[in-house]
Amino acid sequence: MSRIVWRILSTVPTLAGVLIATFLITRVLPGDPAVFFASNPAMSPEDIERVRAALGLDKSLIDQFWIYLGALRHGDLGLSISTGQPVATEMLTRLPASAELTVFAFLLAIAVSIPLGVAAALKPDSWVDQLCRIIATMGVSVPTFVTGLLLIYLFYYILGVAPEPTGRLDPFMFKPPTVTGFLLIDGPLAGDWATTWAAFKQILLPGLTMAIFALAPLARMTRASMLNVLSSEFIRTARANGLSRRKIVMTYAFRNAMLPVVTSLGMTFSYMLGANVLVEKVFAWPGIGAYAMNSLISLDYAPLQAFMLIMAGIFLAVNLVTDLLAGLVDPRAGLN
Amino acid sequence: MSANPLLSVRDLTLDFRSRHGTVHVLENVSFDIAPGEIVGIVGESGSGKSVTAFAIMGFLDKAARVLSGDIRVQGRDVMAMSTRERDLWRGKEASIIFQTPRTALNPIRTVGQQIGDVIARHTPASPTEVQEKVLQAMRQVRIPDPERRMGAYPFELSGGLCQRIGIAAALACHPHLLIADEPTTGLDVTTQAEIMELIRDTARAKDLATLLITHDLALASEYCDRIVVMHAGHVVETAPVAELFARPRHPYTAGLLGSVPSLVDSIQDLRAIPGSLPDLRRADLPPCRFADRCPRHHADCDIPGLRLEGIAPNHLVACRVPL
Amino acid sequence: MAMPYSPFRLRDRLSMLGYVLSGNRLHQIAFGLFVLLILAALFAPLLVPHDPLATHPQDALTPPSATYWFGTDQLGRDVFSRVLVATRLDMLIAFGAVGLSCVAGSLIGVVLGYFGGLVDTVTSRFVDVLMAFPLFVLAMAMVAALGNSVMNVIYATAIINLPFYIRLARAEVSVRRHLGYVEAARVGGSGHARILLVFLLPNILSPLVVQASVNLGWAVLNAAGLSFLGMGVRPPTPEWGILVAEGARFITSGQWWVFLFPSLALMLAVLCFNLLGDALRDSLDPRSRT
Amino acid sequence: MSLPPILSAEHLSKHFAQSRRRRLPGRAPARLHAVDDVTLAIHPGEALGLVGESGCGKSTLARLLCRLLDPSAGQIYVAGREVTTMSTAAFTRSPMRSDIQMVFQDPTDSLNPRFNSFDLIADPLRQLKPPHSRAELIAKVEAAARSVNLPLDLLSRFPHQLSGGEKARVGIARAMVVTPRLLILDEPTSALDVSVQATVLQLLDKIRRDRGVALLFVSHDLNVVRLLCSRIMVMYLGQIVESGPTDALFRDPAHPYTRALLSAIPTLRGRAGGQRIRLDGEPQSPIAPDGSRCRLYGRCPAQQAFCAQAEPALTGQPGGRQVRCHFAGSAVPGQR
Repeated sequence: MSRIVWRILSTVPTLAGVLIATFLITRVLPGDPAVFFASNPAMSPEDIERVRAALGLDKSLIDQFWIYLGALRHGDLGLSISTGQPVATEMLTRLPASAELTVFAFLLAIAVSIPLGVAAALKPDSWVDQLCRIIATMGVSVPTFVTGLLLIYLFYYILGVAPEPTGRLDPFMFKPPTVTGFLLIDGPLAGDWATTWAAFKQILLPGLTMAIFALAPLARMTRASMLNVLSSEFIRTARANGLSRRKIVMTYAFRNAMLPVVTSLGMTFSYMLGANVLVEKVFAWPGIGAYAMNSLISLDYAPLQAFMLIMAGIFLAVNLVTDLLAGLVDPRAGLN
Repeated sequence: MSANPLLSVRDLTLDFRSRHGTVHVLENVSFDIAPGEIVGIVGESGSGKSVTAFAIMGFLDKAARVLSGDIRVQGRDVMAMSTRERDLWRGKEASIIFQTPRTALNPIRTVGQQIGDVIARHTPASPTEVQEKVLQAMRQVRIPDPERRMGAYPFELSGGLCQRIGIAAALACHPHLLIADEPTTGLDVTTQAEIMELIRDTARAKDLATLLITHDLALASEYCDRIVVMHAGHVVETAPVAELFARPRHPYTAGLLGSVPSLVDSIQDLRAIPGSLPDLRRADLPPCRFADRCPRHHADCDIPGLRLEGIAPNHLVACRVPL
Repeated sequence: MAMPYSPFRLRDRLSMLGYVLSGNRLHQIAFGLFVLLILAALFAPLLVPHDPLATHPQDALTPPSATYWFGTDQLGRDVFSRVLVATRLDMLIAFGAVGLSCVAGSLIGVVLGYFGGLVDTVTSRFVDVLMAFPLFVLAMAMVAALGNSVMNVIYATAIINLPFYIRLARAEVSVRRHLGYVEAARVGGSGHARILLVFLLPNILSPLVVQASVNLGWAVLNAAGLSFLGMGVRPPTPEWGILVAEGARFITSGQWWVFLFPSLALMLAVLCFNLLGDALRDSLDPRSRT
Repeated sequence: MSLPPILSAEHLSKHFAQSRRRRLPGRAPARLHAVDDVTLAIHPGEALGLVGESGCGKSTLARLLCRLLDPSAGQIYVAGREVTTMSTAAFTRSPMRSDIQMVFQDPTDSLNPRFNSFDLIADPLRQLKPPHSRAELIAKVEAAARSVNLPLDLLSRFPHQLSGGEKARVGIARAMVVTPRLLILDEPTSALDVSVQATVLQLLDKIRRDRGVALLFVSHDLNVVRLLCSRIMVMYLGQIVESGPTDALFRDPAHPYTRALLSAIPTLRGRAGGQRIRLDGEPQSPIAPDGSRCRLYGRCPAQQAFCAQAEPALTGQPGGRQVRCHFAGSAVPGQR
């Protein structure tokens, strides 16, 4: 039990580093936000100073950092300069869109890649193995934005089966009442199947794009890990004792092979979060990636800072969970 | 060779196909083991002793090609078995244990579960019966406090205990043949003695035909009834232990005995065998693969058709000019 | 005086490369593509049929033809010439970024792995923090902070690749530092610097080279992704990411050639580096060597 | 012996702090006692055997004596001069470095795969005793190769092109090329086949006799040590438990552990004592051992209640022997 606590505590230094880094990154961005605010020619240098003081920019870096931390404690992520809205609110409205897309694609990628990798490892050099190899190589070679564009061209322009790539839901449809923020969950909850179906059609292409991106490393890793375990000595012992193939593959090989894969899931998830920015741009998806990019272009640092913080926080949380999961399966980690 | 062997290997010849040509791994390997007998295959690395064991258990990989030979256990042709038949045969009729006992066990399954898997596979039993049989199997290999140990994972046990678990799993379904492939390599001397005594006592008590594969002549001499000496894929000599050590007839056996530290009194008495193993990829391997290293090399040695032949009761040797 | 006991020669290495390539058709293709990419990067300005920046408004958005092999864009610029010329810039970014991060990262990693201790702990923590951010977004932020220029794209790409080399070199060295040959070198009178440079670095070169090859692909993806979003390299400079972004506007009106050909170039380049990485992995892995 | 020892050590100890990851927060770091209070001396031309099972600290002791590791406590003297005050780096630069050389266990691991045999042997020479000309270098390397019966045409080969026995000989030639006065050999033959081992052992004996080089032979194999060494030290859990002349130790082992070790060796000649002496139970943990009891307590067949209350000291016995047992020299109940 204490090891779980210890593992959780071990993220604290990283978290502290993340806080410092997000703070510093936005402070070295060019452009003075106060000047940006004061671009109105009617404003005098005194006005600019007043804005600067209001934003706390006249204080020392250390003081600014403490102010930043103090605000964070209250969930205050600052104000967006370009919209004048609190960043926390804007983030909350956009986070579900990104989260739904990422989780959808993540589950899709896991559902395809793990069976594929296992099947490829069980029959080396068979057609499944070749397919796995092709997918793994292509998946890492095609940029996500190209995948997205190709899918749009094929399914929207040529085949006409996909809806126009303009966000989560047709603008003429009503959103179901927000419970989780995930349309694919809120729709069925409200019994609104038409909206659910429309949302599903919208998420399919961007989800597929992201899934293809995540599929390749996962399938490759599963295959390699499974091959590695299958050639290990304890599998030979299991065969020597005449255990059934089913038992050997499922109980002996699969569970052991999944340990490194589960640990790497956190990494994959993080990559997907990064790829979000590109996919959201291609599909006009109203998520936090697109939001972060727009604020980056307009040098609006509070949303960017919040974005970085949320991303790093999710990364740490996902890694913690996958580590603990792997630790629960692996007695050597001493978690149970 | 014994009248009613439990295991009989006859003229086993096999090679490996590799990128660098065909490796002639085994040629005309023959030997028997009677029930209750412990036979040691002794040889240096590359002599083909492990491959022989793997061939018996049906563990050869795809690169291996059996050219001829016949392996029978209790009169049953092992090589003619289907995959399914062999799966049901392994662990029930014949078992093998390996070196590096810790890595031979599944790291994330308790040792009790692993023994239980074998029992459940080969004998119809309820979970509680399996549990009881697991404890029985653990007691049989003298594991202290089996009730507590059955819940342990391999990493929590010492190497010696892991090997006992391996033996317990191998013997859980009371097979008639046990192959031990270097079972004590990597274990400490004191642990080695305990494991070997366990194997010997079990073989005696259960009338188990046991094949011990080892590079350690002294170990084989202490625990085996009969020894099969292999060199470069040939069986060069086989004889009861006392006779083999008292009067080795093959020059290679004699050379091997002269190089074992425990058999000599001073370092000056130590005799090394000159040269090294022939390259088994050669197409023109001589009839006697020891010929190039042999101090007694004779023109007759190059005549093909060298066979293992009886030279005294129970003593066979493959040499034209035996000592 | 002639060397009586000669060590490895270049010729032996080349013959080994030939041996490795002879075994696998896919590896041959990758190697051929790699040579083509290098040639294109070096000689593209001499090879292009049209000026990549010249506009021909009367020929705007013409499909591929004998004159315009890959068609033209909305300003009538020749897509083929633009794709070909872009090779140089993308290769420059890829090789520059990977070269920087590989050299700096492996030196840092080697030292950390060999000496360990407090510096190692602190630096590893720092790397952990760096890895906690979505690396692509980090690169975006860096380019935004440093300003839009090719050099800054190279630096940003180099920095986000740095952790991989540090971790790899560190892991490889900490495995090897207790090996017999390192201890033997110490008994043989070598100091730490010599052990690092003469004994450890050459022996971990293989995994580093494999990593570098795969990283070339990532670097190309990264640079193209940045310019696709309008960061880093700016139009009208021909760069694959920009070309794809420009072409993307015409997808829903059916002018597929404007986005497809730069996309294909991008994919082929990344594919080539990935396959090359696989080929190197196969050939440098001691288990597959004779 | 009248000559002063080449190498001696007094009260030498090495403790390793356990890694922080395995440690629970708030507890003092546990220390692994790899080597505890070892005193020994090696004289010119002498062959001393160091025997023990895996994990007993014999390899650590070898590395301490070779100045590859810094001791936690105690002194090492090279030809009467204390070297423990020097750093390992300073020792490497001193002329004493060539006097003490080491041969490593795994012949594959201990040869740099990127050097050919010539450079492998020449490397210590270039660092420690740089020759004046290339001709001199070649002459010295060839002489070293001849001294270990290594055919000169093997000098241009790389380690992966050599057999196990050839690699072992390159390792010995590399140590011999700087004309050391002491060779520390860490299980040099344990990876070799018996027939190859025989040649290497005879070679080492010849080097000792012809050149007066002292040997410290570390091994788990008592039989090998018996042939090569005139004196043997037995280690158990970091401590020397018995030492003495080889013949006496084999004829009449005084420590229960030595007796168990000897009785466990498989041998053809029928065991002197007849019965196998079993060590039951698990060894004590080498991490922070309890200093108030005998380290063999719990496994010792001769133990008395008293053994759990006091740790025995290494005491001198007649005939140049030393034993660490409360009952050394006295008749032990149930024994002999």
